[in-house]
Amino acid sequence: MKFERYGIGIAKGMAVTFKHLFRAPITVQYPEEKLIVSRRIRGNELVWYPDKCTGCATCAKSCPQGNIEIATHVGDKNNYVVDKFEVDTGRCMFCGLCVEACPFDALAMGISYERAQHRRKQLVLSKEELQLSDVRQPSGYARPRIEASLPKQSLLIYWDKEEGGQKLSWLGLSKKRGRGV
Amino acid sequence: MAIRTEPFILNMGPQHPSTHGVLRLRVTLDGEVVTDVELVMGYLHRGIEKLGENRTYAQIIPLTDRLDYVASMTNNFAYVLAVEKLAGIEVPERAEYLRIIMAEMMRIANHLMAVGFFLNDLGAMMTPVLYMWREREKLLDLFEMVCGQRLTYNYMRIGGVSHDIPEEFLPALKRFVAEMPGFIDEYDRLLSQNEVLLARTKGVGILPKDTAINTAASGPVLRASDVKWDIRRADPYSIYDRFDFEIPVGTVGDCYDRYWVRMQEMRQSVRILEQAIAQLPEGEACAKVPQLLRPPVGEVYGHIEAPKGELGFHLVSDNSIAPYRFHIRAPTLINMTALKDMAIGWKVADLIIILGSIDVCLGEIDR
Amino acid sequence: MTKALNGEEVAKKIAKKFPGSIAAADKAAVVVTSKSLYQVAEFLKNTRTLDFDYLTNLTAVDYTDYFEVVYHLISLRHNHSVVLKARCYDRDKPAVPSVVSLWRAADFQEREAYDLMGIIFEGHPNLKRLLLWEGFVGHPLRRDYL
Amino acid sequence: MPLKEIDIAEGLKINSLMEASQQPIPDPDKWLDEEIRRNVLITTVDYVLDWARSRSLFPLMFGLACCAFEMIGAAASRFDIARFGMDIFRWSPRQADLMIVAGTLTWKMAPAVKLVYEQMPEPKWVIAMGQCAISGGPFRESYSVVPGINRIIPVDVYVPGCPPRPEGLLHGIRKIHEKIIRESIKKA
Amino acid sequence: MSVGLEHYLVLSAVLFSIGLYGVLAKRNAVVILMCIEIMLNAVNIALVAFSRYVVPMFLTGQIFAIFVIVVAAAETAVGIAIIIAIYRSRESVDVDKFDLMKW
Amino acid sequence: MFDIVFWILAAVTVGAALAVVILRDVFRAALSLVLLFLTIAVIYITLYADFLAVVQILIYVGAISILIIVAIMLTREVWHGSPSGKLRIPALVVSLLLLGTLVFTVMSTKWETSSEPPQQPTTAAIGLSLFGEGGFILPVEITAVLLLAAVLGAIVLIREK
Amino acid sequence: MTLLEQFQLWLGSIWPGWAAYIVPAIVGIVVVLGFVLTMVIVFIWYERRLLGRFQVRLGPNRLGPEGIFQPIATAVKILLKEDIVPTKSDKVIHWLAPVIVFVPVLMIFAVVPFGERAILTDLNVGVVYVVAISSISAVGIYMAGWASNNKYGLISALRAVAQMVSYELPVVLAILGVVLMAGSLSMTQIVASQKIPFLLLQPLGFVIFFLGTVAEMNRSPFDLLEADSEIVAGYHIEYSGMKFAMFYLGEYGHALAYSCIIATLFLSGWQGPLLPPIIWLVIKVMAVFFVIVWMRSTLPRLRVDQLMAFAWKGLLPMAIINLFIVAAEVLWLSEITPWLMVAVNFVFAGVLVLLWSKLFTLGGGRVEV
Repeated sequence: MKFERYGIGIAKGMAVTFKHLFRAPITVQYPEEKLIVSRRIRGNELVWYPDKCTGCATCAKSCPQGNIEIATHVGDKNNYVVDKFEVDTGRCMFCGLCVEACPFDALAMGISYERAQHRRKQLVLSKEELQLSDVRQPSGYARPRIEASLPKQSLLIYWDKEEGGQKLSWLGLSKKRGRGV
Repeated sequence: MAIRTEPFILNMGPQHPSTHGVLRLRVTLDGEVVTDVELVMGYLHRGIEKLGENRTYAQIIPLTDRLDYVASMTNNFAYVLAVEKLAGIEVPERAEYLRIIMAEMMRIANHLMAVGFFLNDLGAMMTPVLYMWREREKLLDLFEMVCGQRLTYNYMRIGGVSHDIPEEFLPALKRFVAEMPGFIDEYDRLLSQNEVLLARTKGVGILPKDTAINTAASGPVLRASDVKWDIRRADPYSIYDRFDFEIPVGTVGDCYDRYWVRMQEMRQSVRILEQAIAQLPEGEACAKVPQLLRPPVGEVYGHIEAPKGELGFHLVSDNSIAPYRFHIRAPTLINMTALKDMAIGWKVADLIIILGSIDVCLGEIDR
Repeated sequence: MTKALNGEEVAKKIAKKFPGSIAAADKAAVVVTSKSLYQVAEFLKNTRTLDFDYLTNLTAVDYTDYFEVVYHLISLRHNHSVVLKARCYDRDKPAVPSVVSLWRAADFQEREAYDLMGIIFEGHPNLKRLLLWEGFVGHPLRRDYL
Repeated sequence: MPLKEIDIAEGLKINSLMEASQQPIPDPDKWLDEEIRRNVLITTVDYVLDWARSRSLFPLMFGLACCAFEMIGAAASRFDIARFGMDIFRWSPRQADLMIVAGTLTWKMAPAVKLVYEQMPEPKWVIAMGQCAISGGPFRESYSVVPGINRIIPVDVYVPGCPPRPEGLLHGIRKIHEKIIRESIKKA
Repeated sequence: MSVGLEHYLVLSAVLFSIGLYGVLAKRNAVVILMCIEIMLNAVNIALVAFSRYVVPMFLTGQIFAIFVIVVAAAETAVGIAIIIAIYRSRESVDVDKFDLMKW
Repeated sequence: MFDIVFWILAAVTVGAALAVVILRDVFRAALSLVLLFLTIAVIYITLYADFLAVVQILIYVGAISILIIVAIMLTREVWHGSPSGKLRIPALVVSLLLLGTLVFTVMSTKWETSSEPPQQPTTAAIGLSLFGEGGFILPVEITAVLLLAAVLGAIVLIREK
Repeated sequence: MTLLEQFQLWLGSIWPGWAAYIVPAIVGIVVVLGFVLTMVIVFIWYERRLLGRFQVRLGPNRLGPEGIFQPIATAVKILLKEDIVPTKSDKVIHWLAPVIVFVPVLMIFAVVPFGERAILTDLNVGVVYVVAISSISAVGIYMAGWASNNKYGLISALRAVAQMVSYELPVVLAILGVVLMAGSLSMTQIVASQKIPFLLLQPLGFVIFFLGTVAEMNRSPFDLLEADSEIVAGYHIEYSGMKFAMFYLGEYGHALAYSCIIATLFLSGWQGPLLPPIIWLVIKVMAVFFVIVWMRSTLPRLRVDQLMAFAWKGLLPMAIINLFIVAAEVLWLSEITPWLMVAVNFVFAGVLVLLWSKLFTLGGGRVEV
């Protein structure tokens, strides 16, 4: 192989990297600033509405892994009362098939993705833990009504925040810095 | 002139930087020259084929995501096409277009990774990967927008796609399509004429045309060896016959050609995306399909041109809700057959870039 | 568009050359006896009008009373395809001849079929487990494997 | 042929490991219940040490499957794990502190994981990233998949998700930091 | 008695003797080569010491030493080439086995 | 002060030389050879030959010892060790006799040492006497030819037929 | 007379002789060591941040202002990590290797001039001393690769030997050009004689020296010793804890040392207007290191045989020709005007590079086995 191009190729390549030195870094400084996720995000949890659920177990049947454990007994008004509704989020692959299958909109994907735990047991969510709360919000996956109420996703394609993109600080200096644990 | 030394066996992998996962190579070396390669795989064998026999047709779709995890959308695509062929299901027009858009976006995303990690194997200290990852990140944003996940999409359904696209999707995609050729040009400037890259890849790991055909190599590996065979053209599935695009082919089949073919295919994919966006019709995104599909007894082999090569699904139905037999024709597994021909006589460093130029994905090889 | 050749017509051609080699034939596929598989494959590969130079897919299906090995063949030149099948009825030691010497593409796929389905490909240069490890009991893709 | 013998020996190793690890190893989580009671003398040393350790974890690249791509995504420009001082990805277990097991662990791979874990010098931490690593995930019923890496090695932090987003992984890493800060020099 | 020429010469003699013993007694060709290097270095010490103590205004001794170093480099290159060539045909570097004139 | 330095150096040098001869592990023997070269460079410094010391490190440590280590690697004789031959006792006798003779000669000779200060710095002086007028230019040229011949010879020997 | 000697002389008047001899030495060593360690820390931070910026990301920025304390945390952590010695390794050599890699790096700084008289010792063989000392590291790397009893380590060690020995020749020849112009081997003399930086006077020599030193300090695109995509971590694959820290610091120390040498030999060292000399030196060193990081962030790695071919067929002949040209110019041109020499040299450098691009092949292809 000859160096027939006199190193022009290398020079061009070096120029490209040099140009990038003056471009804004695309980094999101995660713990302090967070991306707005998709409105249809399938976060790493499920949200269950006990009032809407009839205990029909369609979700459990549609789950590819049989991961939803549901136990019911017949109540006094000839309805099913849910005794146990348990999802092992350490096993669920968040495919969303259960949410799509639910005929009463009683199950939704959650938004949050920060669900790391120190203990394996903490990943198994009981029916109390699965309910709607401050930290457990439903996403718009297969739920168009919720979807419409969520903020727009921040996209990397739009470089400016005004257009709906993520914020880029040109110099990339860190202004916000938490205690950093 | 070469100093002959005693051969020794080097065990590369299963945890090695350049095996793109958990591939293991038993390399017999003479000095630094490779005299024999034995592939040991199965370190990611998850038994997807067996699991598929116990799941309904719809429940298999999430599993196919995890085959070639760099290009999950095309796996979905190939699978649903095979099932639709088996059950004879008509797909709405809009869904067809959406599928094509997703598949071509996926192809760009995959080739970005293939080229980037190929450069990483060449030792370019992550920079090309990170530039290309930036573009891939944009695509992942779009995928996330339509189906809520960044990597395992579970988007296609038998008879269409799971959701119609949100209204902010098309403007963003148009912007991406407009910007992307500029970025590809930039990568071209960064890489394509770089003397070091040329010196490392030109003439290295040549796969002759007849060997490529005999080993049933597919995808960019086959096309780099000057075989104009692209299933999108040779056996048009879905609505690929409506688009105008070229099939880039290489000349000799060396690592540079494989790299070059991937770069060109990205440009062609951008072209297809442009046309698909322009032609996208209104309508339903999914046909009415019974939740528990029971296809008639029979068997079908559906194949598509996945980014890595010919991805085929061989399904046998016994008219139950789960397939009787579910076989995946994984492109990279079969592309690997030719690795030995390409690698013997080259140095360890070359073996690594040859492996990188095949663009392996272990999820698909081992299934 | 890849033209799928009618199995019956291909079967007729094969039968003319190798009488008694065809076990069954329908529109979709040609089923040959496992004894004559290698000759038929050679014939399909080397005949000018057929010219199947590209072995796309090789797999095996367990129909509980017999195993079926399926070959999907394509001719890149004529752009047509055919499905070739062979059956073996022995459950303990199902065997078909290997086609690695014709299509090297069969190398890993035959090893995979051996590994997961337990079909022995006679004449394969290196027939050992591909995905599972030595010492794994059974062949998981058989229907009777739990 | 010697290669054949190597294969058989490896197969035996896999089978014996399979038999030996039928029960999960309990999580090393006692520290969660303990209150922080530290010797005055050691405290400063502890503080400096934990400060250094938590802020410059060298992760070991252990991408097994899909999750590896989100792990690389976390290292790539957009999420840039380097901000936490983790930009030096080591491939040699000897120099790593944190093993991020990203992806499905099969029984065939298990001896390698165990070996690599044992090769890492103390103190070391393990993140199980993704459902497959936590519990086998979608492939739990499969004949060749380890149902959770806590059968093989102790896990400090479980990051659920299939695969988790890069932010999810970063959150898991911050959980590891939390643990390191609470640890005392005596244990290490 | 402060250190003078004699000390260096004795040191040189000791090193030379050790080298000689190695050359005579050792069977590994590479080790023999190493012992030859020791002997050459011993000679160099003597040369430089003479230059320092006997004719300090001229540097002839040092120049001789430089020549010795150059020759030693050439000798090592050729010596190692011979050893490797022999090793290739005989699979050994044991000098006791180099008893044939032809290899 | 200077005496102590000399004695330490002498001890290290002799020890390293003995290690080269005695050690069974060839790789370690080669490393003690490197140590020997380094101490000899320091000995040169004590003799006011600074240029020579640097050359010693550059050529012996930087090139020759590495060449030897590579030869050890390529011939893979490390595991066989470095055994002594049949001639061990005669060799010991011969070298001890030689040592005795040399030491006796050194001690019994009356050396005519000069008390002039050594020339400093040496680099320019060496250059002048090598290349200057009335210098050693002819030997330099001959050495150059020798080096060339050695390189060619080495290549020819290593080359595979 | 250097500052240190002056200090010694002054001390000799009030303290006994041995103290006056040892104390200044210790003071000098401590000062230089302080400079080196600070600069190494800065270098690690600088490279990580700069590499981040080249790759459109941020790099470490959370520890202290803009992440400047990051290398300190890294260093503290590595130092206190468990030190593993593999069972089958050669314990003594395994222990010794990092020392032998690290110490010569520090020894180089003995002859780096930080100011007009601020130098540890003004050796009259300064430049050759630098080359000689840095060649010792190769032995250390070889020992590390050998003692680890790891095949990757061994491959890396073999590569180290080939690479370092090969690139020593062009480096020395390029230095000779500088020496011819300066008329001295002493570093202070070389700096003093650079009215015009030698970068302008012999651009070709600079390029050869720069590439050669980048190869000697094993940085991309010549980082074959640690080529992590091929041989994982190379010679230090089995090292952990303190010993790994020594390799790690040694790597950056090496980079710092060679950046200092390049700045001294070709960029007129500490000389510069207005600012104090040490600042000028730091600025120049940073500029040199910037280029090194820039190359690292852009270029793919060469293959072993290409690397050797580049040294023997590319750099070595060019260095020889460069030496001839410089010698001729020193003989005939230097009296007239230095600027004519600059012009002539740039023309020569251009012509030679163009010519060599045509003539020279990187060699190495498939081997029939």
